[in-house]
Amino acid sequence: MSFSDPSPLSAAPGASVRAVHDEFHGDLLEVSMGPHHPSTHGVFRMMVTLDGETVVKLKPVFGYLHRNHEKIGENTSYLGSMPYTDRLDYLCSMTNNWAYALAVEKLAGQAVPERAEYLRVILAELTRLLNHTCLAGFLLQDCGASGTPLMYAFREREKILDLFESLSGSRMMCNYQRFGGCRVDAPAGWLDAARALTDGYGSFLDEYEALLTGNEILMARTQGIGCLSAKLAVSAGVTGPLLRAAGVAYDLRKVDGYGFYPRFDFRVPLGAHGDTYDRYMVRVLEMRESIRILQQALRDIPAGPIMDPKAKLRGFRPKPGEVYSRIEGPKGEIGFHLISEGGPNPYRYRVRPPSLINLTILEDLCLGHSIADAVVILGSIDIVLGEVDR
Amino acid sequence: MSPLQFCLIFSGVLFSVGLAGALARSNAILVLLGIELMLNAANLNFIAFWRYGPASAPATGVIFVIFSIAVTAAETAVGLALVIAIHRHQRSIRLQEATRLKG
Amino acid sequence: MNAVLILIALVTVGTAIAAMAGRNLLHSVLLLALAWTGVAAFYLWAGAEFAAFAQVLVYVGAISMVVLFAVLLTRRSRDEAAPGPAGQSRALSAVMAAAAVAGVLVGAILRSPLAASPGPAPAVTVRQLGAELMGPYAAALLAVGVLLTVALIGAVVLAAGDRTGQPEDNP
Amino acid sequence: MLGSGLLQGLAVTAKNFVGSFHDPKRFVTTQYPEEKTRLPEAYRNFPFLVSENAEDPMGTLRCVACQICEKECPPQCIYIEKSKDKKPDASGKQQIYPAVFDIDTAVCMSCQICVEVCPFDAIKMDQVFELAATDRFTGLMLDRHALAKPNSYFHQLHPTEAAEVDDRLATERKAAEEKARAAAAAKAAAAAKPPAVPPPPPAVVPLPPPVPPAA
Amino acid sequence: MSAAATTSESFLERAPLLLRDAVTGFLPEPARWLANSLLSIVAVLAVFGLLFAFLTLAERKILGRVQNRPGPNRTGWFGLLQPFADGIKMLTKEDIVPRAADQLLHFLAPVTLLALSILTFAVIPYGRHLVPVELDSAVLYFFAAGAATELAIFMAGWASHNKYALLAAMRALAQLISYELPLLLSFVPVVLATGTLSTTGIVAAQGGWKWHLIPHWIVFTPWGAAGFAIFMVSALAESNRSPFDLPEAESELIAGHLTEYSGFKYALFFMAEYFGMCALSGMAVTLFLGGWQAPLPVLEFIPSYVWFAGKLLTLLLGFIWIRATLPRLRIDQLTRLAWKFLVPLALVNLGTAAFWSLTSAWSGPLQLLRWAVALVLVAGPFLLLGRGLTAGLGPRTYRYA
Repeated sequence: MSFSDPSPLSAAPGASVRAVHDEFHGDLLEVSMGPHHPSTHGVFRMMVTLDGETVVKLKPVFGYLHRNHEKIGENTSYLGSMPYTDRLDYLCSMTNNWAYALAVEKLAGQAVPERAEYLRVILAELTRLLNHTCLAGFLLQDCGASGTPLMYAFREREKILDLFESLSGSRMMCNYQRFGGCRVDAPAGWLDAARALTDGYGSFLDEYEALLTGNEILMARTQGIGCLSAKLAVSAGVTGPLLRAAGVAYDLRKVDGYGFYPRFDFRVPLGAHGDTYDRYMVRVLEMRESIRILQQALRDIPAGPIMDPKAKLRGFRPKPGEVYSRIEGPKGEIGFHLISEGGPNPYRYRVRPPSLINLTILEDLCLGHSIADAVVILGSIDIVLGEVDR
Repeated sequence: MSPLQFCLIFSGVLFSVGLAGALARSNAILVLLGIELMLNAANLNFIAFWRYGPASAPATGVIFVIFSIAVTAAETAVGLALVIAIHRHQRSIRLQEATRLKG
Repeated sequence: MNAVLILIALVTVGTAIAAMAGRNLLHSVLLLALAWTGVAAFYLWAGAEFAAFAQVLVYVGAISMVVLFAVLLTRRSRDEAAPGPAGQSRALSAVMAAAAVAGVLVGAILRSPLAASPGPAPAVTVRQLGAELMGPYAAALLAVGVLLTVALIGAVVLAAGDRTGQPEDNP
Repeated sequence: MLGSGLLQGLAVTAKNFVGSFHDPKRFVTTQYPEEKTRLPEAYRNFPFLVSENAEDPMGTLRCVACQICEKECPPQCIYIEKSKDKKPDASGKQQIYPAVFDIDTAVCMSCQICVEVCPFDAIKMDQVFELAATDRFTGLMLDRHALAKPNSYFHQLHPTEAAEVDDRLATERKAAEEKARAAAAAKAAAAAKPPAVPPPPPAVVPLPPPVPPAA
Repeated sequence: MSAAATTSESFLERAPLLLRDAVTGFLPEPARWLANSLLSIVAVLAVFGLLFAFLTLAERKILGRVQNRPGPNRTGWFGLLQPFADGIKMLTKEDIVPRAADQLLHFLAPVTLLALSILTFAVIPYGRHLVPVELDSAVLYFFAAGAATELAIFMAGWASHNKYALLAAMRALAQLISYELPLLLSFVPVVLATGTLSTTGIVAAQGGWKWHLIPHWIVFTPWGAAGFAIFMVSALAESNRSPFDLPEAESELIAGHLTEYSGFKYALFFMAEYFGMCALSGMAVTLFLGGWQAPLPVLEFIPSYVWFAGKLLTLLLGFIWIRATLPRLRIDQLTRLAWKFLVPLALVNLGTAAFWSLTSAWSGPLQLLRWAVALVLVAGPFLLLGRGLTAGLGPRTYRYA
C-alpha cells in the first residue's frame, strides 16, 4: 500500500521501488501527464507508471515545441540568430543574448566597451532575479498554493520586465545584445530605476520568505524529496542551481570569470542535501547575492560608449574558426558552439541548453516518490520548454 | 399479520438474501458483505422486538444494536484486512483459490 | 405508517438482492450502502433515532468506504470473469439453501403467536442510552472497546504485511 | 513550534490583503481597456515606413527599395518589389521606390533588425499593439499604404530617436549638398566657364504639422 | 422551526416566526405543520443558495485582494452579478459524459453529493427559534449525513472512467477515513460537557456570561480551544478545502474527480463543496462558538440569527484566508497528520475535558491550578506530537563556496 510510505527521508531515490513493484506486480497504473497538463510547464509530457501513488517509472516525452532552432541558425546571418535566442528560454532572453553575443565576439575577436560589459552584468543579474522569482512562484503553485506566491512573484517580475521594456523595447524578447556591445544605451533615469528596484528587492524577498520558507507544509513537501546526489549531478552534466544545491561548488561566474564578474564581490550558496528544498533555497540565496552584484555594478558603471566603434552590423563575416562559449545562465550553463567558414552564416550552430540537460535526471529524482512530488520535482528542476525542445 | 410479524419476515428475508450471497459468490469481499447483511437482519430483529415486544428495560434493544454495530465494524476491518492479505499472496480474492494457510 | 414500512422493506430487500446478484462489484457495494440506509430508515421508523444515525455513520460512512477501498486495492485480481459451470451450480444450490432457510423462518414467524403490543414506541433519549451504557452495560462497553482496539491493531498488522523483511536494493 | 510558519504566512497574506487597498506598490494592476499604461519610448512592436509628408505618403517615402531589410529579416516577413521607374522623393531627387512593400505581421517577431540595418532610416518600429484581425491571412498582411506613417508620427512615438534621425539626415543632406556644390564648383572650374551656376534651391522640405496617430 | 416565542423578546428576534405565522397561520393543524416544514426548507435553501453565490464572489474578491489584484469587477457593481453570470455560463455549457463512463453513477454522483450536503443543514440552530428540525441526537445526524458525502465523491471519481479521477477517488476515500475520526473525536468533549447530543441543547448550555463579560462558550476553555482547532482542521479536510484539497489537486490531478464533469453537474459539485463548508462552519459555531449566543450581555438586543450569521461568515472568511495562503499537503502527509497528530490530540483532549468537568467545583487558587493543568494538558501533547510530526524538517543554514 502506497499510502503508508513511512518516511521519504529514509529512502534514497528509487530505493526499494523494485521490491514494491514486484509485490504488487500487475497493479500498476500508467498515467500520461501532459502534453496538456496544468503543471508540466508547457507542452511537456511525463509517462508516469504509478503503483498506487508512487512513481515506479517515469518517461519524459518532449519535442512538442521543436522549432528547428539550430538549423535555422545555420541558415540565418549571425545577427539574425540573435532574436531567435530570445525564444530559447523565454524567461531569460538577456542571458541568452549575452551567451550568443559572447560566442560570436570570441569568434570574431571583437572587443566590448566597459559600459556595455557593466550593462550586461546588470541585465544578467536582473534576469537571474526574474527567473528565480518566477521559479519560486511556479514551484509553490505546483505545491498547491492557490496562486498567491505566484502572483507575488509576478508582481515583482513585472517591475523587472518594465525595466527591460524601457531599455530594449520589449519585455521578454529583448534582442538587446550585439556583437561588440549593446544595442542602445540606457535611457535617462533607467539606472536610477534599476537602483531603486534593486534596493527594494531585498524587502520583497524577506516578505516572500516569511510567507514560505518557514512554512511547515512547504518544508514537508520539499525536504527530503527528489534528492540529487553530487555524483549523479556531475555525471549527468547537471549545471546551475541544481548542481549547487547538490553541494558542488561550480559557478561559471567564478570558474570562467567571464565578463566583469571577477570585479564583483559575491558568494556562491551551496546546498547539502540536494533535495527540492535546497534547490529552492539555493535560488533564494542566489537572488540575495545577485542583489549584491547589482548594487556594486550599478554603483560602478562608468559612462562611455555602448558599442565598439569597429563592430560591424551589416556584412558581418567572422574569419573561419570554431568556438564554444558559455555563461552561467539562471538555469545553468548556457553555451553556444559555433563553426564559421568565413561566410555570413555559421556553418554549425549548436546550443547547450541547461534545461534539457537538467531534465535528463527527472526519472532518477522522481522514482519512489509520489505523483504529487513528481510535479514539484519537475518544478524545482526549472525547465522552459522553449529551450528543451528548441 | 401483525406489524411485528411483518418486521420479522422482513428481517428473515434479508437474512436469507445475505446467506444466499455469502454462499453463492466466490468473491471474498462479496461474501463478507453477505455476512454483513445477515448481521443487519439480526439487528432488525432487536429493534423490532424492542418496538413491539413485551416491555422490558426501555433501552435494551437499541443498546444491543449499538453493540452489534460496533462489533460489525471490527469484524469488517479484520475481514477486509484478511482479504487484502489474501490478495497480496494469491493475486486473487476468489475464495476457492485461497486454500493455503501459509502464503 | 404501514405503507412506509412496506416501502422501506421493499427497497431494502430489493437493493440487497440486486447487490448480491450483481456482476459489478462496485455497484454491489453502492447498492449495499443503500440497503444499509434502508435498514437505518427502518430504525428511524421504529423510533430508534440514535441507532439509525449510528447505522448510517458506521455503515455508510465507514464500512462502505473501507470496502470500496478494498475493492480498489484488489481491482486487478483475475476473477469474476465468468462463473464456470461449477460456480453456477453452486449459486443454484446456495439460492436453494437460502430459500429453504427463508421458508423455515417465515413459516415459523407466521405460526408463532406474536402479537405486537399496541402501545407507542418506547421513547429513549440519548441521555438514557448513555446512562445505560455507563451503568448496567459498562462491562460490555469496555469489552467492545478492547475488541475494537484489538481489531484495529490486528487489521493494521494484517494489511501492512511484511514490508520490513524486504531487502533494500539500491539501484 | 508546529504552526508558527503557517501563522507567519497568514500574516503576510493579511498584510497584502490590507495593503492592496491603500498601497499602490502592492496593488499594481491596471484596468486595461479603460486605463492604459504609458508605453516607454523604446517600446517596439511592428515596423512602419516613414514618409516625410502626411499628405502624400506614397510620394515621400524614405524607402528606396534597397531590399537590405528584406534580406536581413530573420523570419523573412518582408516582401519588396522594386519599381521599374524612378520618382522624385521628398528632396526632389529621382529615386527608385518600393512598388510593393508587404510585411506579414503574423510572421514578424518584432526584433527590430530591419530598423537597425536600414541605411536610410526609412523603417521604424510602431507602438500600436491592438492589431486583432478577423482574417489571419489578409488581415495581418500590411501593405505599403497601411505601413506608411508620417515622420511627425515617428516624432510622437520616439521623440529622442526621431530628433537624432532628423539631425543625422539633415547633416547628411547638407553634406551631400556641399559635396554637390563642391562638385559643381569643381566642374565649373574645370570647365572654366565664367558665369557661375546659381546655387540650387534649398532642398529642405518643411515638416508637416503633427497629426494624431491613428489609434 | 419550532418553539413558541415569548412575547418578552424583541420584535426582530421574533420576526421570522411572525413572518412564518403570517404565511401559514390560516391553515389547519396538520397542513400547517407540513407548510411550516416546507417553508423552512425553502428558507434554508434560499439563504444558503444566495450565500453560496456571494461566497464564491467573496472568495474570488478576497483571493484577488490577497494577490494584489481586484478580482472580478466587470459584471455589475463591484462584480456583484458575477455569480449569476457564472451560473448562466454553467447552465448553457455542454454536458459531456465520457463514453466509457458509468452513465448512471456519473449522473447520480453530483445529485447525491448535493442532496447529502443539503441534508446537513436541517439540524443547525440558526437562531433562538430557528431550528428546522429538532432531534435528540442531532449532532450524530449531522455527521451521519456528512460522512456519506465522500461516498458521492468516490462515485464521481470512479464513474468518470478516468485515471486522474480514479486517483482522486482513492484519495477522497483515504482522506475521509482519516479525518472522520478526529472530526468525531473533537466534538465528543463538547457532548461530554453539555450532556446532550441535541444542537439546541448544546447552544443553550453555552448561554450566560462569567462576570457579565466572558461568555460560556466552549471555545473559551483550554480543551474547547483545542477541540475547536482540531475540528476546524478536520473540517477543512472533510470539505476538501485547501490545504487539504487533494481529491481535486489541480497541479497533479487536473481537477481530480471533477475532470470529466462539465456544465451544470460541475456547478452542482461546486455548490455542494460550498454547502459542505457552510454546514461544517455552522456546526463549528454551534458546538464551540456558542451558536447564536451574543458575546456580551449588552449586545443581546441584536437578534440571535445575526450573531449566528456573523460567526458563520467569520469562519468562512477564515477558510478563504487559509486557502489564499497555504500550499497543499501530500496524501501520506495528510493521513499522517490525521492519525499521528489529530487523533491522539483529540483523545488527550477528551481526557482534558473530563478533568475540566470533574474539577468544575474548584475555586479560588484551585481555579488557577485547574487552568494551569488544563493548559499543560493541551499544550504538552501539541508540542510533543508536533515535534514528532515535523521530525527531520526545519529551516536549514547554507554554506557558501
